[in-house]
Amino acid sequence: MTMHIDIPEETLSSILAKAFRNTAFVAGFVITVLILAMAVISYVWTPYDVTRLVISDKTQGPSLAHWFGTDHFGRDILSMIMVGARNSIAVAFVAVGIGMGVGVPLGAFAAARGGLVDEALMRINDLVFAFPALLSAIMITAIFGPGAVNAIIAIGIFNIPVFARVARAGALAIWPREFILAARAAGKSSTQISIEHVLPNIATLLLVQGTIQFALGILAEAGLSYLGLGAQPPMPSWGRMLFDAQTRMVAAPWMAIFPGMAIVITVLGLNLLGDGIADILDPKSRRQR
Amino acid sequence: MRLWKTILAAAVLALATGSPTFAARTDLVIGIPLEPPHLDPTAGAAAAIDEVLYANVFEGLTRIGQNGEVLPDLAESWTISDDGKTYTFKLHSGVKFHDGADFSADDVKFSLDRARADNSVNAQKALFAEIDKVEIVDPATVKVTLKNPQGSFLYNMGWGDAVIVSPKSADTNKEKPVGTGPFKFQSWSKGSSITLVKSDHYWGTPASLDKVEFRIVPDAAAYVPALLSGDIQAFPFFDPESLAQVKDDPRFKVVIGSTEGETILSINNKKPPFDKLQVRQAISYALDRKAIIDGASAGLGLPIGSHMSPANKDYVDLTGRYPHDIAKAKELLKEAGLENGFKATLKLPPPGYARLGGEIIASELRDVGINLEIIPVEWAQWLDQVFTKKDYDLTIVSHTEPNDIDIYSRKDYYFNYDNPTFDRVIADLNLTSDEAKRKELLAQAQKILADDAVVGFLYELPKVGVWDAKLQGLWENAPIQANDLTKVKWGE
Amino acid sequence: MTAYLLKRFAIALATLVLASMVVFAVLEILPGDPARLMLGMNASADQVELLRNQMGLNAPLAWRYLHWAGGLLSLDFGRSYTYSVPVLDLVRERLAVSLPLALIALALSTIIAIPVGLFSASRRGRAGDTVAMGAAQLGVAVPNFWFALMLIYVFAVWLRLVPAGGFPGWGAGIWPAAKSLMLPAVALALPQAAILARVTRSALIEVLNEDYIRTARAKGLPYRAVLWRHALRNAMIPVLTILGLQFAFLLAGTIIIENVFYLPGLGRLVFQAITQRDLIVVESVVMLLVAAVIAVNLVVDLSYAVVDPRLRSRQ
Amino acid sequence: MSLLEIENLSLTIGDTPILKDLQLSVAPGEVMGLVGESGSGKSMTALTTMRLLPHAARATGRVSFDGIDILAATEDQMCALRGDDIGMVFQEPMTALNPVKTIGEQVAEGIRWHTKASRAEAEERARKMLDRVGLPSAKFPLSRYPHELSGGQRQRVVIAIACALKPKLLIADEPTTALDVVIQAQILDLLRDLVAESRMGLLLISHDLAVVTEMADRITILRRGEVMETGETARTLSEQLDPYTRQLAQASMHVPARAKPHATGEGKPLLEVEGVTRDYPGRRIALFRRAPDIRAVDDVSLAMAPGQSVALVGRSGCGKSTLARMILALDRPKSGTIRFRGETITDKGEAELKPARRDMQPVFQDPYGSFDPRQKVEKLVAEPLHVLEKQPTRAERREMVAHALHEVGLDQRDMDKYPHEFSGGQRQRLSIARAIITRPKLVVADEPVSALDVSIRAQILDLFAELNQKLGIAYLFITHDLTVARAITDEVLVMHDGKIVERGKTSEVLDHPQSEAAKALVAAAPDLHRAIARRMQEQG
Repeated sequence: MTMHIDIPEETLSSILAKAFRNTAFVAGFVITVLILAMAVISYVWTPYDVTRLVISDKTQGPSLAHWFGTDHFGRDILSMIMVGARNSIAVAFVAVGIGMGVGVPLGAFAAARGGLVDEALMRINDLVFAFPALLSAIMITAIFGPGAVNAIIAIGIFNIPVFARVARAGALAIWPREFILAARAAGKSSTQISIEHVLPNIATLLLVQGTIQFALGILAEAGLSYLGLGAQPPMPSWGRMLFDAQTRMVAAPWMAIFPGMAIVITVLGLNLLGDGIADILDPKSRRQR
Repeated sequence: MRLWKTILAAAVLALATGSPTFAARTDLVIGIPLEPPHLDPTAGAAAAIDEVLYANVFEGLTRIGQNGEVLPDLAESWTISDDGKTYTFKLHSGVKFHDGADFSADDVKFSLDRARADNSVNAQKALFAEIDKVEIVDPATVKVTLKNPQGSFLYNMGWGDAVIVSPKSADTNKEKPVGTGPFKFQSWSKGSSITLVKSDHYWGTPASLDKVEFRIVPDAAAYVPALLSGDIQAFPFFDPESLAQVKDDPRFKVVIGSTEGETILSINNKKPPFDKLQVRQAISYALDRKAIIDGASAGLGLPIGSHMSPANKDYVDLTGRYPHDIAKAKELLKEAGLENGFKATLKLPPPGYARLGGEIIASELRDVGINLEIIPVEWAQWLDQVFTKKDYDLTIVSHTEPNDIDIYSRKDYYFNYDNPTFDRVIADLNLTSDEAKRKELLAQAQKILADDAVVGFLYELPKVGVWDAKLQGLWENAPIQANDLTKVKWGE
Repeated sequence: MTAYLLKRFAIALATLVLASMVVFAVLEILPGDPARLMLGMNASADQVELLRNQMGLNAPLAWRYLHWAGGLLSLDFGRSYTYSVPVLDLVRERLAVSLPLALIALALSTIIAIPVGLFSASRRGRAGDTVAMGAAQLGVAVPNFWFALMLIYVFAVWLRLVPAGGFPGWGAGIWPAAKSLMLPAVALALPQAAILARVTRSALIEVLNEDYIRTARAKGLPYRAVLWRHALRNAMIPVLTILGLQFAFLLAGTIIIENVFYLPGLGRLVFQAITQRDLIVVESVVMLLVAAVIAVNLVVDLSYAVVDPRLRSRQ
Repeated sequence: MSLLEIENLSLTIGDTPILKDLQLSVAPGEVMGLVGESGSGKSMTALTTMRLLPHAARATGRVSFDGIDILAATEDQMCALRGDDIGMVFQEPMTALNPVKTIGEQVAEGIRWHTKASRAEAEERARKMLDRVGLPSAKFPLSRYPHELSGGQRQRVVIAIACALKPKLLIADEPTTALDVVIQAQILDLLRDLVAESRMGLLLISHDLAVVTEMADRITILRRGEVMETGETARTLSEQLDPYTRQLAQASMHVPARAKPHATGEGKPLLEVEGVTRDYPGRRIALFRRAPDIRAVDDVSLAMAPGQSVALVGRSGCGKSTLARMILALDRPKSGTIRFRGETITDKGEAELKPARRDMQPVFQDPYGSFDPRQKVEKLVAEPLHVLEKQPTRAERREMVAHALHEVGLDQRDMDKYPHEFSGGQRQRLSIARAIITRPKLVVADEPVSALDVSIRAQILDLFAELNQKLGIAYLFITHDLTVARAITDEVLVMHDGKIVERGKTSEVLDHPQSEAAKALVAAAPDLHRAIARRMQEQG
């Protein structure tokens, strides 16, 4: 699938000016920064200690003492969301890191080399894509035991083919450009060219895809921990909180609403950020969905 | 605009009428958490098998009633020899299996011999260990001779694993169970439901329900919506944590009963530092049973001090032995040379009492310096790692079999507990059938387990039953793992 | 055309064989012994060994792989350890739930998404577009199991219009069965519709910038005719790609929704099989799903050729 | 009353002004030429007439067509006009047709839409129209798809679509710019016949003065949205009253002053190419059968002396670019050898090629595509230094870049800017700076000026000439434009279907070509001198 890339022609200052007029970017940026701040603060301070169980004030509604109310063990839901944010973001971020770290070089290499190598990589990509992602993630966590690390690996593996495909499509659109021929005429090897010329030009594309996979990672982690395969107690996770809230929906609806909102807002923020970046830096590039 | 309104109204009406009507009903849908692996109670330990089939489809010589009492079943009456070794059972006449085969003494001999044979796959083979020989006196009379007198023999014959099967259908019971009960098997769609219908020629008082469907609902989260929407009318084992959603709803009846389930924090007695008595006692002191019951079981269930359910007549209340005392626990740890605590793992099987109880206990033990890493496991992994390979530090499980205090005397049982004096008490118990003597021995056994703090005794698993208010006849307690529907009917 | 067809078919087959090896290898290292699970707590070690032999668990690795793979071809997936019933019957029962659910969800998603995508592409930048895309943005962000919860409590518990879960089986009549699939299908369809709408919109906007659209307008066609006759068909390829991905996801990715609505679907069958270490079921069903995904991709590839003549003649 | 009358038309898109008080008129049967460099607003004039402007466009003034006020017309009225009374032909034939519809459908669609004719009737008329534009039904049935046709053939389909309903006015926006010289001549003839046949008014838009002179009765010169001059073609271009018109005309005919070719006296040839051939695999038509290989370069031999300036001319697709790439060792020939300064380079690995690369560098066609937008000029111009044995230090590197920039007439400070901060002409200067930084012996320039506007093209050709004098660099110019070859080179090689059909002194070959291909090329190439002379006779 060829990618139409019209390389933008702006200086950094004009990009920043354009950025702050782009509503999607601003909204996405603000939300993402808030969530990150919340996660970072949680290392230092949370309204209540999430590891302390106070069974006496179990399932209390939102109040001045507990803004988001308490859960079935009497723990403060706001604190758990803050610490849970740390977990969701860490899992999704590292998973995207794995996807990019392995996928992008593979894709760029396949585009540079072409021929059999390209064909082979595409077949492996098809193979990994053929496996249902969620089901395989469950198999992986079932085999190696649940936990945040295994969730990262499970989600990370399925990011690799996505980035490989995006990097390859992007690189294939750059290779026939004339400045690549000029670089070859200057005697540069295909790896040097990939690093110096190809990667910088598909960086925007990867950044945008990165935010999307980051958002999908958050959803995947929530799904896994909903099934009890993500981070284990006492480490709180949003998906787990939703699972616990389910049996108490009618009696304690706040236990489901706030973690659910946290997931929605984080994913929304990341997607808006991705849209914003795409519109600003690479208006005509068609983003992979 | 008017056209739209009529279409919308019609659609809502069509949907509404689709929901179940409430005429005088003879059908019932019961929700059960686990799906039985197969339908032959004599070839598997899974509680789910008995929950569907015991007393409904299969019957034994005797039957255990709602309060744990032994009642006559296929055996109308029996006489016991003076030395307590020979039992002569008088069988009901005119009894037929669901496939039309006649029931007679041959079936009893076949069933008992099959269960105690060497290559038998019966999960409770120990129940038949004392049987010496089974003789047919006449088609309606069977004589069973034991090697030694066994006080609990009649009770044992009431277990699900001891039901009477016909040689013709024994091998296919796993798929198409054939018994003598008031209901006969109709269909089983895997992962979804098992359906029984009224048996047309039942020897006893016929059941009042025509059709019963056991709907498999593994996820506690789905219990409440199913009840509220009328999909399922009864949950004999409801999730205590979801009670808050239904307890004030007039449409439903909440019945709290008792079970034989001792919920315990099992300890691997051979694995250091748990081999030291002070460490085990420190753990018992650190446990706050009230908080665990409130947090993991919505405040339902009685605390226990040893391996006996308060519902049992021989129960001795030893909960006072280890009151919740963090200072005492820390002191004991210091004695054991572990004043700055230690790390250990806590493996938790799927049920709610384990997963919720585990988090509370981990937090309580953390207060005395014992840092637990929680490892959730599925039943398959629990059986493999904990039960068979004993590769665990701590775990939480509820032993729901009745009268099972003798498990602490079994050789390679997963507690890794070996106490000759305790074994002797159990051995004596098995030989005596005199009630007073048995009560005294059971009290002694319970005291030893408490003193040795073999495990952390938590609470008796409550039987939380929730069903339609108009439904009558369901059991309040669960002395054995069963849903006896023979007396169940829709009242007004 | 045939060259394009055969090449895609050969690749699909190679991927399938490779996948079967990966599945078998992965499941061999799955801890836990199914025989012990079946016999429960009190069975002795030799009883477990007896059962292991009966189930052929002790046979050499290669033999078991070939036996299993051979079986796959003749649709004999072997017998399930836990249910001791041919896996094929199990799968057929579960497919009767998963397949219609996937199809209804896909249909719902497509019916909603394509018009929305078309609408906001033609009104690019104006109010209609921002609202539609804002909603799509939200749709993508909602975890479908959370949305399912909300649906249950509104439509099943409060309004009591549709059952809160469970599946009465097609035997109980088309209408009650379909009704029980309605909420799960909506819960699944929402995020997919959101994604599909965004893709349709961006594909259409891309096409509307092409030169041949200007030629068509210069021909005198009004905007609406240009959109339907020229733009839509060209935008089909990216839309088809996403539809293919979505159907594959809907078939296997519905585990959580099946759990929330306790539907006896394929996803839950595999999930329970994993927890009960029922290797034969896990292997067979995962292979079935992988084969389905590969087949769907093949169909999508072929549909490219139908939509775009350039692919038909290309090597 | 003329067919199309445009009076003081002003147009802005967003807040950028495009047209200011434009005056233009086209009479029935008359060909009006609209000439201007890129960015002069000529295409926008056409789109305003067709009312196909982007949302943010605001037009004021009067545009009347056949008595109808275009600016005030409703969209439905415009839809009735477009394709029926006003036809339009666009610049880029490769993307002008809908790839997923057959050519028959796309021609018939306009007919059915306007005349409500039946499907069969519309297809019948479409068939006739395609024959009329030179696409006979034998080779071009209605069921063919655009991707099965060449650029020229697709432009004929676009013309068929525009003229299917005998419009009163035909607007042609750069109809032949993207086409090969020979095909360009054929398309222009077709347009001339169609216009004459049904007395259509033709508004011909182009940046090529020679093309407009050959075709147009009257001419309007446009610069930055303002009309500089308008009038009879011959008189306007010969009298050149307006200074901008004079500058434009002279730039088109400019020939840089070249002193005696830089004789080096070194006997050894700089470049020797012997018997080089290169094939491309044919398209796969069936499972195991593939169309026969296409021979792009067929047994070509040539030699170049140091300091020599040689042109390689031919129609597009004749293999000249492929040959250039093989000379630059960016592509390997199937057979034959290439020796550069005595060293054969066709069999060497990338590492061994480094010394050869030091002495030969390329210059490319597209000023916007030949620079990586993410890097500063300093790094881009210094890229060839990568080939040097001893890598220069950062300071030495900056000094060499500064020197190269100075030689091509750019400022040292430009070193820290990004490529997008330069105009097209300046970028081509950067491209040349990059080529000469390693003091190469040979520069291979592939269509170096064809993407530039006329006035800038002249400056760049001067720069090439100057560098040849000063640095003794040999040039191999690849071009389809004979005026460029004539202006800058001593020798010329004419290529056709992969073979070199004629070679010799540039002026001799181009004034009286011998081979068939060279003759066709010279005849078809628009030449401003010839066009003005012929136009003068007609208009007296």
